[in-house]
This record gives sequence, C-alpha cells and structure tokens, in this order.
Amino acid sequence: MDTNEILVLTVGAILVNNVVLSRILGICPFLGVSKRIETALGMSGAVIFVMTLASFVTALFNRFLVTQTFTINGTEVDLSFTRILLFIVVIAALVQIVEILLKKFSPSLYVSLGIYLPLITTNCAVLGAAELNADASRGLISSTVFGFSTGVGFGLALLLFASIRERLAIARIPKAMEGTAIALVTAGILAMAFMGFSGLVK
Amino acid sequence: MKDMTKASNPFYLAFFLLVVCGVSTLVMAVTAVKTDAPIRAAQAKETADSLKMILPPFDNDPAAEAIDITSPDGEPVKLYTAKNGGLVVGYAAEAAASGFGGKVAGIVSFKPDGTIDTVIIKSGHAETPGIGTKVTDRSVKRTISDVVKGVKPDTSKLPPNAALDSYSGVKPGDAKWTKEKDAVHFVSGATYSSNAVCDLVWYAATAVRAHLAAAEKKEAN
Amino acid sequence: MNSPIRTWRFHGGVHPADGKALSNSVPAQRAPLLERYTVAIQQNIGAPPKPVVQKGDTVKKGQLIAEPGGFVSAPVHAPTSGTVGDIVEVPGANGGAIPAIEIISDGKDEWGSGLDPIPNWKNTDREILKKRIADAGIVGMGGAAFPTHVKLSPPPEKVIDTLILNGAECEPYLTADHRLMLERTEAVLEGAAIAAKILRVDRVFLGIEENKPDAIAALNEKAGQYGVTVVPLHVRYPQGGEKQLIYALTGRSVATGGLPMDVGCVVQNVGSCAAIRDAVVEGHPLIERYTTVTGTPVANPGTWILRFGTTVEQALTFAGGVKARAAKVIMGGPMMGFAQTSLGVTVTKNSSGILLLQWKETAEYTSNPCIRCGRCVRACPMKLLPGPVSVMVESENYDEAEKNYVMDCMECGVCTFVCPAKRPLVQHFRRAKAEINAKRRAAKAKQA
Amino acid sequence: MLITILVSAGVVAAVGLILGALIGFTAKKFEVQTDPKIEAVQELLPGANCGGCGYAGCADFASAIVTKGADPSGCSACSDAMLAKIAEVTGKAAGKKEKMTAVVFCSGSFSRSARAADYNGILDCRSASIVAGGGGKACRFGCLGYGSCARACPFGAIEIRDGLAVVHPELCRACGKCVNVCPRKLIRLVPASAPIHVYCNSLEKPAKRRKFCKNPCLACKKCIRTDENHMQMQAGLVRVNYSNPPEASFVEQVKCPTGALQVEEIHRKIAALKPVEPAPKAAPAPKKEESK
Amino acid sequence: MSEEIEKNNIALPEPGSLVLSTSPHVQDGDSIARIMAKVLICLLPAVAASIWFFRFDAVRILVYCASFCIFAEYGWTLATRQAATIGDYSALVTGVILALNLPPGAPWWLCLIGSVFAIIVVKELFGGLGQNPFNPAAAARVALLVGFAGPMTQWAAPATGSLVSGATPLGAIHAVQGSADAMAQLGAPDNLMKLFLGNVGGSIGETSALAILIGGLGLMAFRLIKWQIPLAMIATIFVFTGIVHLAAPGLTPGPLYHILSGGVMIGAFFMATDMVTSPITPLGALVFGGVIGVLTCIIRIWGAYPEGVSFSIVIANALVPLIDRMCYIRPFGWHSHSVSALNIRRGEIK
Amino acid sequence: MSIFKEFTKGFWKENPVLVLVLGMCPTLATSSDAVKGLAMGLATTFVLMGSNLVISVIRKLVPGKIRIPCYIVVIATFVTVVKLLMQAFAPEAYQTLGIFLPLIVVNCIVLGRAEAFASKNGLLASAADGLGMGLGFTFVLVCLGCIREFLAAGTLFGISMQCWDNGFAIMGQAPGGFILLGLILAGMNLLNMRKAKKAGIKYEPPAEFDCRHCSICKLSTEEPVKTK
Ligand SMILES: Cc1cc2nc3c(=O)[nH]c(=O)nc-3n(C[C@H](O)[C@H](O)[C@H](O)COP(=O)(O)O)c2cc1C
Ligand SMILES: Cc1cc2nc3c(=O)[nH]c(=O)nc-3n(C[C@H](O)[C@H](O)[C@H](O)COP(=O)(O)O)c2cc1C
Ligand SMILES: Cc1cc2nc3c(=O)[nH]c(=O)nc-3n(C[C@H](O)[C@H](O)[C@H](O)COP(=O)(O)O)c2cc1C
Ligand SMILES: Cc1cc2nc3c(=O)[nH]c(=O)nc-3n(C[C@H](O)[C@H](O)[C@H](O)CO)c2cc1C
Ligand code: SF4
Ligand code: SF4
Ligand code: SF4
Ligand code: SF4
Ligand code: FES
Repeated sequence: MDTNEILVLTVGAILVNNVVLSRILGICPFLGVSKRIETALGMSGAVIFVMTLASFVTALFNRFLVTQTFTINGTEVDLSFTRILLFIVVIAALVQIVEILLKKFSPSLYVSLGIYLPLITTNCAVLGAAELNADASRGLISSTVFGFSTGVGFGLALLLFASIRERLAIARIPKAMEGTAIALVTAGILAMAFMGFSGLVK
Repeated sequence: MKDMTKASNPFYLAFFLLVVCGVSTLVMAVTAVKTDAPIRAAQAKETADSLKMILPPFDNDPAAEAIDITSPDGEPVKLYTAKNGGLVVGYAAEAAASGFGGKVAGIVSFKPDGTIDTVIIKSGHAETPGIGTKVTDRSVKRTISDVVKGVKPDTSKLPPNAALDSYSGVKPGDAKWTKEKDAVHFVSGATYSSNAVCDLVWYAATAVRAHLAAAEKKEAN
Repeated sequence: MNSPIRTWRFHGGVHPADGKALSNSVPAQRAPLLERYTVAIQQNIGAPPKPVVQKGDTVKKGQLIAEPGGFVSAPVHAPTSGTVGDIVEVPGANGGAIPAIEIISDGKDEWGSGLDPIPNWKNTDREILKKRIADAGIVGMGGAAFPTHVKLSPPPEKVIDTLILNGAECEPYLTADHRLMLERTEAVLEGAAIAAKILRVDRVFLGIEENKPDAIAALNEKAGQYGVTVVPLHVRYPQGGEKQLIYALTGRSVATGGLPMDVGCVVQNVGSCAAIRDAVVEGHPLIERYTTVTGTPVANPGTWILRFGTTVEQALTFAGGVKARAAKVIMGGPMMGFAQTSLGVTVTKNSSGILLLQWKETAEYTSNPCIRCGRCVRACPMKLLPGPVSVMVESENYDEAEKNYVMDCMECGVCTFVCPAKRPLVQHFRRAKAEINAKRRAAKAKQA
Repeated sequence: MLITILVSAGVVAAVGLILGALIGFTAKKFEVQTDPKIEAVQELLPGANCGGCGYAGCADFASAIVTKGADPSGCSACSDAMLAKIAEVTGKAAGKKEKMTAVVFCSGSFSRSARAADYNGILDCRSASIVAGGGGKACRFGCLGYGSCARACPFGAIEIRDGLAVVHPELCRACGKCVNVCPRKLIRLVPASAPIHVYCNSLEKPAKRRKFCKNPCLACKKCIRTDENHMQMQAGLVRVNYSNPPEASFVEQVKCPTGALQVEEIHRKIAALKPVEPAPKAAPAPKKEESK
Repeated sequence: MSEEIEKNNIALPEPGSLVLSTSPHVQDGDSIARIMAKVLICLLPAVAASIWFFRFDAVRILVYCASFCIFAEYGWTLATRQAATIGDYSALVTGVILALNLPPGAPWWLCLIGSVFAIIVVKELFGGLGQNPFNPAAAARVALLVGFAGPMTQWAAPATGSLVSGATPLGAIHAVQGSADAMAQLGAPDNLMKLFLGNVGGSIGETSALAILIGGLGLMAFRLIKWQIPLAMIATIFVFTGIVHLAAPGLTPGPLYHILSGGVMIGAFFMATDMVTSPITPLGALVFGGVIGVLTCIIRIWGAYPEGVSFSIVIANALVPLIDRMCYIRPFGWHSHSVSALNIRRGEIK
Repeated sequence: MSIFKEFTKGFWKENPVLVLVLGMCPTLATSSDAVKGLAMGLATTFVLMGSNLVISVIRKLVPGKIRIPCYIVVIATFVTVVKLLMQAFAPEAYQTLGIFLPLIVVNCIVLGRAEAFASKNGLLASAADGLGMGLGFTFVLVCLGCIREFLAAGTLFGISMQCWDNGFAIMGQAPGGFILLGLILAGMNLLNMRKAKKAGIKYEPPAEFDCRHCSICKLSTEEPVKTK
C-alpha cells in the first residue's frame, strides 16, 4: 500500500465521500451529540477510536473467516452469509470491552467518552465502514486506514455542525423549525457545500 | 454472584446464547444454501443480458468463460468471447475509468477483427444528470403518457447516444483519440465524462487488440 | 496642540457630536437660595451614611447632618442654614425612591461647619489632611461618587507614583468641569497639590481634551507653580474613562478587575480637587457643585453652582424652563447618564449635568437581532465583543457572558452608540452584571 | 448442505462464545460498582430538567434521591403514580404533597394602570427593572408585564394578558421558577385550593395607589374585619390566610371597594378583557409625533 | 414651588410622557437599511459592468433575482405574521449578489428557485436577518450549481449573447491541464488585462475585476467590511497558487490569473464579507479569509468543479463560530495583569 | 389495544420516522427515489415483522442479561435472510440498496420495537406492531422518495411525468434528503402546535434530537427498567 493509495483513501473518506454528509451514515450521533463543541470533540474521539479498532478487527474476521472457503469432506463451505451477524456481534463486543476497560483504567476518560460508547455500537457508520471495507475487499491495513479516516471525516462533520449549532442555539429560529428540523436543514446545506470536493480523488 | 438462579448463571447464559446463535445460523445457512443457485443465476443473467444486447447471437456462455486480461496501460479488463457454433462471432470487454463523480464502468463489444461495435455504460450513476449523463446514458425514460397510452418500451434495440455511438466502427490506432483529431464525439461541457468514456473504450480496445495479437502469435507458433 | 509628554491612543472610542457649544461660553452662575432642600442621605458609593439630626433641629450651613456609615462612606452636610424637616422619599437618579433629609431654609445662609481652615497645608500632617477630606464629605465628582479619602489612602504595599487629574470631560454636552477649570483654575491646581502631598507623588498630570483651549491656556499659566503638567488629549469619547486616561497618559493598562493603584496611579476628577482645596484651605465641606443644565430644549443652557438637594425641576427653572418639547430628562451626560421619569430627582455630589433631549436627538432602541457588523467590537474601548455577548445575555447564558468578560464592561455606551441594529446593548450588559453579581453573592453566602 | 450448516453454526457459536467469555471475563475482572437504582429513578423522572427540585437536572436529582435520600416529591412535575413507583425503587415511602399553584399578586394590566413613561428597551422584566424607574407603569410594585416569568415557566402556565401576568392553575406545576425570576417579587406559591386572592402588591401611600391603579388594595381592612380567620396582614399587605383560605363566595360577602380581592377565574377574565395582541417583535419605539 | 413656576410662566417637561431607556441616549445615525443601501451603491460598478458586458441578459437576471428575493421575504413575513422586513434592503442585497452569481443564460425559473432557496431556506428558516449561519446568496449559488448543473454552466461570450458551454477562464484551465505552455499562455499579460477588465465569459457579475475592485474599495471606505477578509483571501490564493504554479507549471496558471478570474474578486469583497456570516473578531476575519482561500485553491486545482469560491464560503461559514471562539482578542488590560503589578513593586515603571 | 390499532398506529400516530424520529440514516439514504424507498421499506418490514414475531415467542425464555445480544442475533439473522433473498430474486433492488441492506441490523426502529414492544407483548400483537411500523416506515420512505424523485428528475417510480427532464438534482442526493426531511419535521411540529393550541396547551418542539423512544443505546445497561 503506497502513500498515494493512503492519500486517496483518506481524502476520499474525509472530504469527498464524508460518512455523514455524503454517505448519510451515523446521523443519530451526528444530530444527538452536536449541541456543544466539547461533547462533539469527545464523541469524535470515541468514534475515531472505535471505528479504527472495529475496522481492523472486522477486517481480520473478514479475511480469515468470512471470505475463506473451507473444504471439509470434499464439500466447499462458504461462510460469507455469516458476515452481518459476525460483524455486528464483534463490534458490539468490542465496544463493551472498551467501555469496561475505560471505566476501570481511566475513569476521567470514561466520564468524558464513556457515555457515547453505547451509542456507537449501533452507530451505523461503524458497521457501515466495516461493510464498505468488506465490499471493496480491502486488506487489513487499508481497512484500518479507511476506518480511521472515516472516523476523522465523521469528526470533521460533527465539529463543523456543533460549531454552527452553538450559534443556532442562540438564534431566533421559528418555533416549528426548532430542534431536529433546523439541524437537518443545516446538515443539508453543509452537505451541499461538501459536494464541492467531488473529484478530488478520481 | 449472590444467587445462582437460572437467569444469572453464566453457564446458563452462555448456553442460551449458544442455542440462539446455533438456531439463527441454521436458518441463515439454510437460506444461503437454498439461494445459492438463484443468486449465481441472477448474477450471470445480468451480464448475459448486457452481452446479448451488444453482441451478435451466440450459443456459448461468455460470462462463464470470461477471462481477465490487462490493457497495455495496465488497466484490468474482463474479456468475454462470444461464439456461435464454435466460431468466434465477437468479443466484449468490460473496463472502467474515472469520470466526473467516480468510476465509470462500461462494456465494449468488438467484431472478431477488433473493430469496435457497440459501447454501453454499466454504471455511470455519479455523473451529473444533464451533463455527464449526456455522454453515458442510453436509457429512454418511460413517460406517463406512454404508460397511459399503453405504449410498451421497445427493448429490442439499444437507444442511441451520439457520444457512445461515435466509437462504433473505429479501430484503435497507435495514438489515443482526442477531441480535435478524431471523429469520436466529445460532448462539450462534459469533458470529464467524455474523457472517462474515451479512456475506458481505449483500455478495452487496446486490451482486445493485444489479446488478439497474442492469440495470433500463439496460433502462428 | 502639542502635548508636553508622550501620550498613547486607546483602542476604539467614538466621537459623538458634542453639543458643548450650547453652554461652554456661559459663565457659571450661582443658583439663588431656595426655600427647601431635600438632601439625599446616600450620595456616595459604599456604606449608607446615618442621619444625625432630628426633625425640628436647627442647622447651620455646612453642619453635619449625616455621618459616615463606615470607612468607605462620606458624611452629608446641610446646604444652608435652617430647620430640619421630615425624612422624605425622593426619586433616586437610578430609579426607586431614596430617603432624603428635608432642610427648610431660614434665608440667612449662615456657615457653621465646625471645620477650621488650614491655609498652611504644606506643613500639615498628611493624616490630618486626609481626615479633613473625609470630614468634608468629598467623593469623586467625576461620576462614581467613590469617597475620595479612601482613594487617597492606598494600602502600603501599593506604590503610587502618579496623580492624574481628570479634566477630560469627554461626555458630550457637559461643560461643568470646563467652566470649573476656567473659573477656579487655582483651586483645582491647589487641590491637586494637596492630593499630591497626601499621596507623596511628584508626578501630577492633568488630562484635558483639546476642545477646551481656553481652559488649557488658563491652566498652563498656573500649572507650573503647583507642579502639575497639563496634557492636552485627543477629543475622543471615553477619553475621561479612568483606564483610558491612565493608558493615554502613562501607557499603563489597568488589568481586568484591577484598580488604578495597581499601576501606581490615582485618578481624581478636577471637581474633586477643587473640593479638596475648599475643604482644606477654607474649611468648607462639600455642599454644592458645578452642574451643567443644557440641551436644545432648554431656554438658557449654562452651568450652575447648585447645592445638593436642589430638584431637577428647580434647576430647570433657573435655566428658564424649556422652549421645545423634551423627550428625555437625563441626569448626567448623554452617553452614561440616567433617564428620569420624574422632575423630583435631586442634585447630588456626582450630578455633573442635567440634560434634556428632543425626540429627534434621542436614541431609539429596537429588539432587532445583531447583524454581527462588528462595529461595536471595533469601537469598544475595553476590547470586548459587545454584539456576541449581548446575544449570549439575550438567551440568558450568563456563564458564557461572564467567560467573555462582560464584567469588564464599563457601560460607556460606545458600542450602543454605533450599533446600526439599535440594540440596547448596555441594558443587556447591566442585566448580565446584575445577574452575575447576584450569583456571586449567592455563592459567597453559601460558602460562608 | 448439512456440513455447511454444521460448520457455520459451529463457527458462529464459537465466535459468540469466545466474545461472550471475553466480555464476561473483562467485566468480572474490571468491575466497577454503580448503583442501578439511580438509573432506575432517572428513568421515572419526567426528564424535563426544569430544576424545580433544586438540583441540576433530573439526573442529579435522581442520584440525590438514591444516595442522599432526597424527597422525590420535590419534583413538582411528577405524577403521584410516578412517585409511588420511585418509592418502590428506592424502598422509601412516598411523600404526600399538597397541590400548590403560583399566583401573581397584581391586577394592573396596561389598561387598568397609570403610565409614568414610555419605556424603550428590552422587553423583559428583569432587564426593564434595572433601568431607572423600571418599565412604563407608574406603580413601583406592580407587574411590569414583559413576561420574564412566562418565559421562565417550563410548563407554559403563565400568560401575559394586556401587560399583566396571569397564571393558568391547571398548567402550573408549582416548580417555583417564576417566583425567583420576577424582579418585583410578585409571585408566590399558594395552595391551589384557595379560590380567591388579593391582587395587589403595593406598599405605596394609599392615595398614590389610587392614582396609579384601578384595582389597588387600599388596605382598608374591610375583608379582615369581615373574617379575621380568613384574611390577614402580611408585611404591610393584605393577604388571604392560606392556611385557612375562604370560599369564593367570600368576595361577595366582603364587597371589596376596589375589587382587589377577586376570584381567580374572574380576575383572569378581566385581564383578558382587552384583546390579547400578538407579542410585538420589536420594542415599541416611542412614536415621534411632533418636532421631528 | 410648582405654583410659583406657573406664575412665572416657565414651561417644564411633562413627566409621564418622557422616554425611559438605558444609556446612551444618543446614537450615530447609521441603521441596517443605510448599511445595505451603501452596499447596493458599492455594487453599482459591478452591476454596471454586468449590464455593459451582457446587455439585456444581465438586466433580466438582476430584475428577476431582486424582485423574487423581495417577494420571498415579504411573503414569508406575511405568512408568519411578522412585521415586514423588506425595508432593511437586505433581501435586495441578497438578490443582487445572487444575480451577479448567475450565468447570463439563467432562465427565470432558475432565478426563482435560487431566490426562494436563499431567502426562505437559508435565511428565514434560521430566523431571518442576522441569524443565518450561511451566506444566502452563496448557498443558493451552490444549490443551483449542484442541482442544475446544466443551465448553470451555459455561458455566453460577453456582448454576443451566444451561448457556449465551458467557455470560462476557469474552464480553460481544466481544458489545458497538463501543458505548462498553455498555462503560461493563460497567464500572459494581455490575457490578464482582459480578465481584469472583464471581457470574458462567466457569471454576469464576476467577470470584471476592475468594477468589483472599485466597489470593494467603496465598501472599505464606508467601513462596511473587514479589510482582513479580502486581504487574507486574496493573499492566500496568491501564495497557494503561486507555489503550486512554480512547483508544477502544467497544473495551474500563475496566481494573478486565479485572482482575476472567476468569483474570487466578488467573493472576497462582497460575499465572504457578509458580516452576518463572517467572524466578528479581526483576527478571526484573517483566519476566515485564509480558510476560504485555501479551500478555493484546492477545489480549483484538484477538484472536479472549475470554481470553488462559493463552496469555500459556505464551508467556511460553518467554521465561523469556531474561528470566533479561538480568535477572541482579550479585553483591554488583560495581559498586563501580573506584569504591571510586578514592575511597580520593583519600581521599574517608566 | 386491539390488534388492528397496534397495526395502524405505525402509520401516523406513532410513525417511526415522523413521530418517533428513528432510523434517520436509512430514511435519508434510501428515499432518493420511490422504488428504492419501497425496496428498503419492504425489506425493513420483513425484518421487523420477523424479529418481532420471534422475539415475542422467546421473550419469556430470554434471560434479562443477554436480552439485547439475543435480539441482535435474531435481527441479524432476518437481515441476512432478506439480503440473500433479495440478492437471488430482486438483484436490481439489492444493488441499489447497497450497504443499507445489511445496515438494517442497526436500524433503531427494529431493535427499538423489539425492546419496546415485542419483548412485552404477545405473538399476534407483536406481529401486527412490526407490520404496522414497517409499513409506516415504508409509507414515509415512498412518499419522501416520490417527492425527491419528482423534484430531482421529474419522474415517479422511474416514469417521467413530463414536467421536466432534469430537475433540482440535489433533491435526489444527500443534501436534498436532509433539507426535505427537515421541512417535513417542521411541518409535523406545526401540526402539533396547532393541535396543542386548540387543546389550550403549549407545545414545545423537542429541543434536542429526540431519542427518548429508542432504547437501542442501552445495550450495556444490564437490567432494563421497565417503563410503560
Ligand atoms: C455542477 C457541475 C456539474 C458538472 N458535471 C459534469 C459531469 O457530470 N461530467 C462532466 O464531464 N463534466 C461536468 N461538469 C463540467 C466540468 O466540470 C467542466 O465544466 C468541463 O470540464 C469543462 O468542459 P469543456 O472542456 O468542454 O469546456 C460539471 C460542471 C458543473 C459546474
Ligand atoms: C469596591 C471599590 C473599591 C475601590 N477601592 C479603591 C481603592 O482602594 N483605591 C483607589 O484608589 N480607588 C478605589 N476604588 C475607586 C475606583 O478605582 C474608581 O476610581 C471608582 O470606581 C470611580 O471610577 P469611575 O468614576 O471611573 O467609575 C474603588 C472602587 C470600588 C467600586
Ligand atoms: C466611560 C467613562 C467616561 C468618563 N468620563 C469622565 C470624564 O470625562 N471626566 C471625569 O472627571 N470623569 C470621567 N469618568 C469617571 C472616571 O473614570 C473616574 O471615575 C474619575 O475620574 C475618578 O475621579 P473622581 O473619583 O474624583 O470622580 C468617566 C468614567 C467612565 C466609565
Ligand atoms: C458587506 C456586505 C456583504 C453582503 N454580502 C451578502 C452576500 O454575499 N450574500 C447575501 O445573501 N447577503 C449579503 N449581504 C446582505 C445581508 O448581510 C444578508 O442578507 C444576510 O446574510 C441575511 O441575514 C451583505 C451585506 C453586507 C453589508
Ligand atoms: S454594532 Fe450592533 S449589530 Fe453590529 S455587531 Fe455590534 S451589536 Fe451587532
Ligand atoms: S458599554 Fe461596555 S461593551 Fe460597550 S463599548 Fe463600553 S465597555 Fe465596551
Ligand atoms: S409577574 Fe413579574 S416577571 Fe411576570 S410579567 Fe409581571 S413583573 Fe414580569
Ligand atoms: S407558573 Fe411558576 S410555579 Fe407554576 S409551573 Fe410555571 S414557573 Fe413553575
Ligand atoms: S440510523 Fe444511522 S446512526 Fe442511527
């Protein structure tokens, strides 16, 4: 894997095909944890961490279990249909273990990140990244890089969004538009602007 | 653990989870096995349908016999050979190049001598509607009045596309086609998409040419 | 005008139409004796004084009628001789009703302060001088009414090297200090010399805006005798703001939450200095002051020497009443003064002016949102972010406002003056400061 | 086919088992105790985060209930059924509470009170109160009518009618937010069962009260004379004795000369006599009539 | 006493009719409407240039956008029962700037959709003037560009009116990418002069750098914009493209070509500077301009879109609260707290 | 509540998207045209109904501690089944849905209903709930898909309406989805405000992204608190 490929993967995942703004994954935490910049940063950190780890681990499973065909007694056994189940179970377990460890070893970090961890299990961006990796048959390193940059892309979108929402919080928004409605419109305009990056990676 | 009731006995929990996993895998596996053949068939049908549209009638299964080759530029190309009664009646090559919004993939069919016959674009979703699609799209939208009038879409022949059709009958030379010199059609304002089509046809054509040359050489040997 | 020392230019500020021409050439007139004065008991920042007279007592002019309620407090004296009436409620300049002692004049206007003149102050002990200033009830006459003797008693660890006389009078329309410096030049300078002796400083600056050339000339003539350097300054509001003045004259900036003495300075209004001189040299306590009664609706704008306890109504009568309809009656200047709803407000030690404005001259506030034009940011002499902070206050986010230094706002009104959206920014900041102070008090009370 | 099923089931089960064991192991090994009760109580609280209980939001209150034994009935937004459930979780008896409601002790709507000035500034009582004189009304004690309390109320129980705040008792949950916010200290929490109130808060000289307002309490004490058990003086003001409130018919019995003593519903209706105008977006800029 | 006054016939103010407000009691005369009117005046040169180059097309688009924007705003205030706000002219400014951002071939419905999007979606849904985090005109241009790519890329050669696709100076860059000679030709002085005067294809208001510059200087003279924004933006583009041009002459033409072509000028002076959507702190304005500059260069040089100014403005708009927060200058006296106290104790003061 | 009511509530009163604001990602991503929305909706309905059924059957057997993992396994099974079936019998729909098909596993609606309903109710009611919710979801997806498709391309279910050929293309892309859904939610708020006003009470639109109804993130809390 050369630097160019890494560049293409990262720029693509962060700017061009941003998970949130272009692929529309991970909207729940995007809308839910973007009220303050501090919490948004915490969430971004947690997502980057979990996504990197999960991409690596699921890639591992994909490589050595899911895409392998075993020949037993002359019959070919193709396990690819277990992919969804294995991925989600692995991610859920991973998040739980991380949560338990964090709680034990760094209570302060747990206090700032821990509350977001459960939310991440079902954050479709994590499973999405794993699925995208598997679909594109990426190797271990590429998968991990992709997971990491997808996480960074999520963080970038979340940070931008949280920054605007701080301003929205004190704006005189029409009553009916308050809350999720204006957040979605904002996300839409932001997504539109991000389309300007199309073509950066070909 | 204070009470070792059923509900919190770790072994019971593990056992229960095991059973659930087992049963669900069973269900999945049964479905997987049962759908295995239809899935393959569906996948094969897709390509076969495209090939049928751009190749003369054939009696073999080109999709099953497809081989992977590379163009002289190093681009991967998938080659299908159509035969009728054992005789090669045409080739089709699948290649991809980057366009405005991502990869544009297409299949190019060739006469047995390597002359381009027909070009179709399989996936050009990301090209801008109205700009890029001018280059890539062969589809004709069914209109509501057709539906009301009951006019059935004509599926027997491909809808025309000036840009794609301009490659028909061309045989690749040594230099790549350009807008200025060659007859091939570049849609102005959609340079990226035109370039992508041009690139992918070029990859396919040069790969087929190389393949034919190699085959000839082999035969000659 | 060349300045004798180097001066610094403070950030921001504005130059409103000054309106001083209405009154700056009119010599100050002594107001006629009134039948009745209602002297507000609290005329200083700090502890409220305690009345020491009963209804029916006879008093002499300058006699003590309320004694200080603590160290940071100032006594109040009878404005004329006569009898003590009821303790009544009068409207206060910043709203609400405040208690005042009624003095019914006997028409004789006899002095009887019980303070001896100290003409030979140069050889008098500094503590005696300080006590005299305290006894004379002198407070800052530049606006805040902070007891002067406190300012002149810096704690020993603070080294004071500069005394600054504030003759800037940067508020539009007001000409009281101007007339004072012109007419009582030597009193101002001698008072400064007394203060300088008390503080043991030999560097005394008098900062004055360039738009008072006659006063500058008069001061320059005598200043050398008293060791005072007169420094003409740019005409820019708020040049007279304490921190701005210190910066302009010395290049030192007073830290947020800090006091002038932290940078070795004491700032005194020129009126306070004249009062110091009167108290020391003549033995007269503070019972009257120069006050400008002005504004386009006023028939005869000018500066009057008014005794404390005079009502706005009476002061306006001296000036011939109004010739056009007034929309606002303001105690103080147009930038920092307080709008009044009643003419029963009385003149106190810090009433530098009574200003009337017509409809077309007054500010008109709206609840329009901030358009973030940034003018307030450019103009704020304290380098705050008035627009954004006001939005924080509007959404009742006081913590955020506090983090953005709303407590450093000196309410100079510059931001509001320039705001094109006509937002009542100062009101937002006052609200925020009130809420934050309340919160701090509550926190303190909880701690104790 | 059978093999596929067996192998895959085995693999999945194995993975599940390994992961489960891993989680179980880490959970056991690195266990940290937390009290599940707190979460349980938090679930039961309304989640309005109104702060009426005096804690920083529902979560804080929940932890206080469990760890410090705070009284759940401190939450005024909780239904009795919920309180019972919380008591169940914490194992403590639920406190009984009398239903309270807020009352604004003023009847000086714009059309029924004198004006002292044209107020031009922020339409908010707390902001208006820091301007000299505080708002446009002449009475120094009455309602400013700029609705700080209405905005503070998390349950929308206060409405401003013609420049006077009125409480809708059926919506009020007695959280006390409005009480703290009113700069004129006009609002008190009283038992909701009391049907009548003295709608005046003025400590002005009686003569002035008349000048400023159409329905002032002149402190003539007629009502107290009618029945000393029901009415009383409190800090210079005539008030209903809320530990023994009179019936609604008491109003007719007394014939209060100014109508300051009034039945709550009628008071609310009178306040609404002037049609409710939509709140202006901008502060009413004084009209610049002549001399412009 | 009061009887005495009446006897003397002295008139006094009548209490009860006085205005009560906080200080200050005077204001300088500027209002939002006057600011917007001044912006409109500063837009005149660009408007005039657009009409000069594109004749009736420019007039048509300007009239459409201006009136649609005003109608949209008026309709919104009617529908939401608010006081009418069209009197502050901000909708008119948005309309004119949007019009200047459209190609000469823009049909009426494009103007309508753009105007409604700008005013309703980007401005009013967020609460109206002063509350919108995104620049309405820029966001509307972005929406139209990605939504109606076809009509939005129908360029006309100036003064001829014949429609041509891709015939803009920036389109030209993409066409010849890879050839250093061609790039050098683009950056030739006579070509630059043409760009400066505006006799080139493009949106109706962006072609003449000169006209925009005149208006931009007016904006600065009126103190309506923060000079930091155009300065930082143009300087960043100059440096960025300069470096790239030196490193890879075949990739992109020289910096002057970039600055004079496309939307850089109008973006830098009229759009990035929209005060509602730009940082309020002076340092923040510098950073903001820099961000726009960098993003613009990235999109122009490596992206698929020939022009990136409006995308960059909208993305940078999203960063404004963050920028402001990080670039806040401390209040007066903040830094000297400890220093001055120390110095005095040591007797070191000047 | 009758079975019929369990079934119909998903359409409007407790519509998972409009009222409960769940499953934003699939809603936004797969409503770019009507056909895609329909495919996604039906696939989700299948999973919802199936998982609700199974969970309702086993609800008494599942120990509380491993409740959620069990549910996830069940859901994942149904997703895999639907994925395989679509791959075999509806390859085009399978292609267009892409990764959003496997992502049904983490769609909060599915687990949310399992948690909130099927784990507490009988077989028939759970099936009705799942079907109703699923069809409610489908209904919104198809409506949104129709609007977006029409605005973006002038077609409905791929058939040109002959109004315009190339419409407002971003409506078919991510930004259009965001903005339109935002407007629709605003419309819902407006409706609720009207209703509340008629009833004489004040309606506050949820200030934050409203995930109160979704218990999916409580995966790690061990013993669930039963609220009803
Ligand atoms: C919104 C937008 C969408 C575009 N979409 C495409 C596209 O899908 N395919 C394409 O080849 N060019 C597209 N372009 C055009 C190119 O970016 C650029 O204008 C073109 O390369 C110039 O063409 P020319 O070389 O014919 O002048 C688009 C441009 C814009 C502004
Ligand atoms: C609580 C308080 C304490 C003060 N203590 C001192 C002091 O010890 N020494 C001093 O020189 N000034 C002191 N000051 C006076 C201030 O420095 C300042 O001169 C006064 O507030 C009037 O300023 P102004 O008219 O600019 O508002 C104090 C002021 C306040 C409010
Ligand atoms: C914005 C502002 C402007 C001021 N302008 C003047 C002024 O022009 N003249 C003046 O004597 N004091 C002015 N003051 C008050 C001074 O800051 C300071 O309190 C005073 O000079 C201290 O002297 P004193 O205690 O003798 O009043 C101003 C204060 C502020 C906040
Ligand atoms: C210097 C200046 C530049 C402006 N630029 C824009 C602009 O680019 N787009 C726009 O919609 N409005 C612009 N406006 C108008 C106004 O600020 C805009 O309508 C607000 O963003 C609406 O809230 C500008 C105003 C000024 C004073
Ligand atoms: S001057 Fe007024 S409009 Fe401008 S930024 Fe400041 S508060 Fe906002
Ligand atoms: S009033 Fe306060 S914020 Fe406004 S300019 Fe003056 S110091 Fe700055
Ligand atoms: S009751 Fe108090 S807070 Fe409410 S409107 Fe009246 S004055 Fe304002
Ligand atoms: S009226 Fe007052 S006490 Fe009642 S709910 Fe509202 S804020 Fe709380
Ligand atoms: S549906 Fe995607 S994160 Fe919730």
